[in-house]
Amino acid sequence: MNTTIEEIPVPQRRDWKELTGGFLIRHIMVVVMLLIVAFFAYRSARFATPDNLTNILIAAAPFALIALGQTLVILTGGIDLSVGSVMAASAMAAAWTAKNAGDNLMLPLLAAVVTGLLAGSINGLIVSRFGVPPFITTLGMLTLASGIAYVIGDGAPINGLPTSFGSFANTQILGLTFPVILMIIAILVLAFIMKRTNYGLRVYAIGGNRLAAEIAGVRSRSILFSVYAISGVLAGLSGLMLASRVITGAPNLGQGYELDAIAAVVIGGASLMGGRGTVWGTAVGLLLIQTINNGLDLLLVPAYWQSVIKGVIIVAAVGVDVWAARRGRR
Amino acid sequence: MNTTIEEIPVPQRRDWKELTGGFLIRHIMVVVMLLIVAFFAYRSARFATPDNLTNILIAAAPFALIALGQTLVILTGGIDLSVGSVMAASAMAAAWTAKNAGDNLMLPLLAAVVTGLLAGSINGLIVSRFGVPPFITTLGMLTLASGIAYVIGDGAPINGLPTSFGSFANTQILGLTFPVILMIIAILVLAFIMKRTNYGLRVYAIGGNRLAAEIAGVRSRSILFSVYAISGVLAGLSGLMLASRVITGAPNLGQGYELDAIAAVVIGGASLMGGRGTVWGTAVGLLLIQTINNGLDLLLVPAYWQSVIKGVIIVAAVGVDVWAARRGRR
Amino acid sequence: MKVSTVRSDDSIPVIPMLECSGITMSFGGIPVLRGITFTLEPGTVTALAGENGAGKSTLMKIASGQYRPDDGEVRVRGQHLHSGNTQAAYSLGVAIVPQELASIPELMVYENLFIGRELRNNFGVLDRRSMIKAASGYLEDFGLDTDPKTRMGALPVGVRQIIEIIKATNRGARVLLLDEPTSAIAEREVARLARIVRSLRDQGVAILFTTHKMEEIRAMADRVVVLRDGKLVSDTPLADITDDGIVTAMIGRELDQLFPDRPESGADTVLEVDNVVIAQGSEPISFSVKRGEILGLAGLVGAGRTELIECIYGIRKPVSGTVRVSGTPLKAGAPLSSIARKLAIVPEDRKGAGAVLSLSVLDNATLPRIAAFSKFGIIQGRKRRETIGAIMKSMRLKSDGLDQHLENLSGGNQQKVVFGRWLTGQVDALLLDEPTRGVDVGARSEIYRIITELSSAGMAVVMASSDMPEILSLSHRAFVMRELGVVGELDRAQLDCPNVQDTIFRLASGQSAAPVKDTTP
Amino acid sequence: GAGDPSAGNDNITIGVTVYDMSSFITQGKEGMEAYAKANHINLQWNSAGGDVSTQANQMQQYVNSKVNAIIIVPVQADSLQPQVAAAKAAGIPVIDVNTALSGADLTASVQPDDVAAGEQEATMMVDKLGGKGNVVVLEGPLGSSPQIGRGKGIQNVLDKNPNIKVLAKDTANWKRDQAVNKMSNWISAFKGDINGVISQNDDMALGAIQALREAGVKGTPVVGIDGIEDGLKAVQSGEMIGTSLQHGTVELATGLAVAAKIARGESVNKKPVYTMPAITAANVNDAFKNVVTDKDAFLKGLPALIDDNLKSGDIAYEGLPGQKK
Ligand SMILES: Nc1ncnc2c1ncn2[C@@H]1O[C@H](COP(=O)(O)OP(=O)(O)OP(=O)(O)O)[C@@H](O)[C@H]1O
Ligand SMILES: Nc1ncnc2c1ncn2[C@@H]1O[C@H](COP(=O)(O)OP(=O)(O)OP(=O)(O)O)[C@@H](O)[C@H]1O
Ligand SMILES: [Mg+2]
Ligand SMILES: [Mg+2]
Repeated sequence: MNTTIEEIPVPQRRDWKELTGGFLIRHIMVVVMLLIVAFFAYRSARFATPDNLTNILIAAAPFALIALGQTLVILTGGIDLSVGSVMAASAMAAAWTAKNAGDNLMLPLLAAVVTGLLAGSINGLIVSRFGVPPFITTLGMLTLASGIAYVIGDGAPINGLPTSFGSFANTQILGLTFPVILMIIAILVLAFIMKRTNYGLRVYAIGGNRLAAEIAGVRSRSILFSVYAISGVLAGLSGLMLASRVITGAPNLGQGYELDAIAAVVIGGASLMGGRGTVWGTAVGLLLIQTINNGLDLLLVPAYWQSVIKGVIIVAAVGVDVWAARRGRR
Repeated sequence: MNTTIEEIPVPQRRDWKELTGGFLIRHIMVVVMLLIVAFFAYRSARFATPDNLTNILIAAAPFALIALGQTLVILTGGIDLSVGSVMAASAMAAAWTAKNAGDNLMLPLLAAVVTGLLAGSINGLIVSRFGVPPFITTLGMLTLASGIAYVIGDGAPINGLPTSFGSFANTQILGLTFPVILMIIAILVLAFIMKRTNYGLRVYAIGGNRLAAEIAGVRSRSILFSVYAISGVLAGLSGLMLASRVITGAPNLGQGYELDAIAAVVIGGASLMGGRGTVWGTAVGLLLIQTINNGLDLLLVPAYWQSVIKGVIIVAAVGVDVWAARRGRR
Repeated sequence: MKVSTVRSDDSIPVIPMLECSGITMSFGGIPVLRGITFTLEPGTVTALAGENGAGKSTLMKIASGQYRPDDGEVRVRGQHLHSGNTQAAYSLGVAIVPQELASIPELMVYENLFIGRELRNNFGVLDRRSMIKAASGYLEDFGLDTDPKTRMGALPVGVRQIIEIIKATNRGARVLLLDEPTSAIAEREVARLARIVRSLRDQGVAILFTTHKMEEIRAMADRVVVLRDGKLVSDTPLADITDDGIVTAMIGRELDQLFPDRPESGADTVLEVDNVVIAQGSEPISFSVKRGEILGLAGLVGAGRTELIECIYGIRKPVSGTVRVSGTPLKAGAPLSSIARKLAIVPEDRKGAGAVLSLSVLDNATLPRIAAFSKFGIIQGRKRRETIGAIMKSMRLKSDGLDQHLENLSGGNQQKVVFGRWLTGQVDALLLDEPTRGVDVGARSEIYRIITELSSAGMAVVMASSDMPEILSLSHRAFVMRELGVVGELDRAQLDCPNVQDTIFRLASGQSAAPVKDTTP
Repeated sequence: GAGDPSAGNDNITIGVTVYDMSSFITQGKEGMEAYAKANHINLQWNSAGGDVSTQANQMQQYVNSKVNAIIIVPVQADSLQPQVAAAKAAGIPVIDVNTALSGADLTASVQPDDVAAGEQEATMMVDKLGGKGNVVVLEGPLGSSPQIGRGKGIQNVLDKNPNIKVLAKDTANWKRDQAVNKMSNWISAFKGDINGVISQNDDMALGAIQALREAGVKGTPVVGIDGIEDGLKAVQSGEMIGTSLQHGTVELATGLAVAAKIARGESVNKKPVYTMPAITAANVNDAFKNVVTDKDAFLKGLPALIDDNLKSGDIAYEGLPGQKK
């Protein structure tokens, strides 16, 4: 949303008290997150156990990959609605390959990555070359990829996969399953890229003002293309992880994940107008959502009441953030 | 009319070819639509029959109401992701009332409208007062309203409704069912409001530049509030129509409709940045989508191939539109 | 001529830095450029002059690869510029400061300065420290003490424009295009810009700039190219043409007088500003403006003129104090009530606060007084067309008609709409913030005429401006502002003093509490 | 019911609208196609993608194009009354298959006994636990007719066994990936207290098994319903104590057979009930053959089997050990 009268900055001096308050306010989402954690820990003795924290991380992992890709896309001022379906299509492609390739693990991996890359590249191409709005491009891809997912399975899930297909998601390294490790690596790598490389800076620049970036010699098309491609590949991997965890290929896998991924990014402080947001913010946003999911399950709240509560918390959290941002600015 | 202003560079002679070409290009979406109609008419003898055209209109009606509300919201630069769930919540509220109020038809109607109004007003309040981004606000409402829909039915659909509940959607006037008439009226009224009234101009102004509009005396908060409220009420009515058509209250009714509604608006030429778009455009967009749905069903294309085709057509149609807009500009 | 970087032995002719040949361009069938041909030699500064809408910005956009012309070719240092490709232009060494500023609001100042040519350390990782250090240096060269780690969007337009100039001039560009680089900055910065332009010229850079101010053309250019209605009507060394000659070439007729005579101000007070404190800790401001009086506000960038105007109109809530129009206090933070009290504003930031670019001329002009054009909320089409058509005609708006979207109008013409939309009803007090930013001489004299006419009809005017002649010639009285407070007041007699500019500058920069009162002749 | 009076083997057209594509429906489609080919039936097939109103549109289209009968596998249990009425008015018989369209006036109905299936799986669990222990229940999408029916069956059995305690019960929307997270969280919440998992379908049961495996919990019995490939495998491997076979191929083809016979004016049982056979370690290998390994052969014999079944009355019969003709 564009500026309003209230957002016109007021010039003011700051004293120390304000500065420390400023720190909390600037990281209000972390504070919200901690409050929620504290609440659940208080209500359920089982919440703050290592096992349960592992649960949260495992549930967060596939979701984290798409939220990270989404972060890049949103930073450029775009949106990728297709991630959920691309997950499904990639999972189906991987499952189909696994079914037909036997115990070779490289082939399903390749199938998932290639499917994701393909879908992402088509998105990227259409957005960057033909200037079709990202919302429509990726909505089209959402529909298309979900169709493809069914086409691959001829309308049905792919069952009867070899057990080896489960090793992508269920292999443990240092006590963490592979998706969790992948999530941690992806967060670290992307945080580094976005903060410390000129690629990252250029992504921000394009989202902030594409023309300005172009005039300054930034190849906006290649960069735009790349963020969708990255988002696609991450969705592909995420789909594979999800399918591998339960050793099946389901064409409706990941349905609706896109909205949760976008919510995570926005809760993390990114602006859908582009140019503002961080990888760490997204990480906090997605942990927030997953913690709520997990905590409400532990408290045995029925699914539909969970919806009600989750809706309220998401809006309230972002509301607090908006309020803090306004306060912080003046 | 006295629009001539000194020094207007007299447009160079335009020959007929250019004029007609210009017209076609400016209304490219209508051309695309006609091509699709022609294709279906050619492939299926059933397509261009009055019965089938009525079918398309009936299918379009509930969808039209939410797409119209969405148009207003998108014109202000916002988005309403909650319409699908609000439909469900309203339908459930209406069904619950019908079940308990017997044959009184006013009460279910009231229940649906009030539910929609309430949800829309909450959206409007949060967006306009607290400045929470519309995407998040309405995503929260999506989750919340869908939870509420289940809560109303205590986790289940409401069955065994009196047949009179069907009269909202199945009553015929002048050979058209009531939802179709409602759709036509809604299109005409909203087109008039957006084109010819202060209110319409203000909506466009806010979407174009909220600060500038405020400085020019537009009360942006009330206007913002109102578009979400209108969208909510229309979603409420739409939910009622849908439930009445099939005489059931289903908590998952309207699921995913929001994306199709947004697609209709964008296909109709609106910009998600706000300030650009028309009610007529939306009407064309939604007829396009419904025609594709109907035509593919008639050709017995399997559902998943339908997805694939629909995804491609949506992107291609908007792609053509973008191309035409670029050409038209020079 | 200095051609340090290009071989200049007699056998090989100097390769021009930029050649435009036969550039033709039209928007929606309406020609904007009609066969423009000219060349920029290395080590020269060329001014591109022309009325609003003459096609200057369009030409620059083509030269920098943003637009693809319908016909014609651009060559940079002898190489064909693949049109519609900004990156190609950039890599051929073309830099541009566009008219609508191309800053990236969410990035910090130093990031803006280095985007596209970031400094990296040996590991290929961004070297932020070096960039910040270099950026501070650049800013200092321009006399800015802004922290390079400030968010760009938090800075006022003037500062942003300077940073844009710094950005474009520090990239080793061979061709530098400056589209109205001085529209938002004050004289001190203009002088710095002139110095930088000269030093770049001496390094062999070819520079093309546009401005609506004759003094700047005189101060910086070697040559002037004049466009009129998309045609190149004059291309001469500056020495061979007079100011009047340029103006005549631009507007196709002679301009009689830029500043009209000032009418007498009236007796009754219209606008009262009572102890308004703009921000915590700033000095309270009190004054009143009479009917027919024009009050000028002078000051350097960031002095708080814009804030004061915003406080008066009610866009910004002051810390304390009240504003009264004809005795009635205004509600702070409610522009609608200000409009009802017959207050009008022309904001500084046209794109951000003045115009709704996606709306038509007609709609923009209707917006503030919409009630006057409607019955029961329904707009009366004919009435509004007639009223607004007449006003826009009186303002000599150059457009394809009232339905043209504002975004397709040249900057100066947009300004006319933002101004003209208030003329549909009575205005008691008019607040102007840089009213002629980006407006050509012809239109400027129109706007001056309108301001004086309106004031003579009884309107009180408060006008913030960085254009010194504007303040000096139009105001009955002027305030000098510094640090969100008023630091000096000059009456008409003092404004006529020959050393008044110096006095204002010293007041504004806080150099000395120069004796103001005793300069009366 | 009304119908095309020209009996015999003339070509007839039957319109089918299914709630969505699922493995069950895909299986069923193969069965229907096999039966249609053998009986001169022209099948028109549309899927509603989980949306009632799309299904209403498809009904309307079939009515407009005057098919000889409509088979509906409804999205929503109690819905489409006006559309069924419109079909009836046009003289077209409507048959609901797999999921009930209560409230509407249907020509015939081919339905599974979901209550019995729920009772069957709950009984397996109760027997396994010796009538005492804590269970969790994974449900289908709330309000779907199988969820209601199976839930009722489970409840019937649990009511008779007060020593079986339900620790938690919630929906995982038939999905494996949702079930695995839900189950993981329940394992966190109840640690070692969960003695058994009753899942309303196999997919969710398989998700639960995965969650148990991840938590390192061994030997917790799990039951499901449907007999999908992976479910049958899990029964073979002992990870599931049993399931109930709802063989889409048989069930949907039976629906088509009933529709065709009505359209041709032949006499037929209009309310046959599909009672899902229990699948346990004892008969799982035979079931696996019919469903997976020898599918092609099974499809070949299907048209004859269906016609036989309709005569005998047990439409779920497919020659598994434990089934009687
Ligand atoms: N995108 C566009 N679509 C249609 N018309 C346009 C567009 N951009 C510019 N024009 C028209 O082209 C003409 C030239 O515009 P341009 O911006 O080049 O003028 P200018 O000389 O830079 O004026 P100014 O001094 O006001 O900046 C104007 O009449 C304007 O209305
Ligand atoms: N160099 C700077 N760096 C950071 N902030 C600045 C700088 N210059 C000004 N500001 C901030 O901008 C605010 C107001 O600037 P603004 O442009 O509104 O003032 P102004 O007097 O209207 O100047 P002008 O109209 O000439 O731009 C000041 O209060 C100051 O805090
Ligand atoms: Mg210009
Ligand atoms: Mg200012």
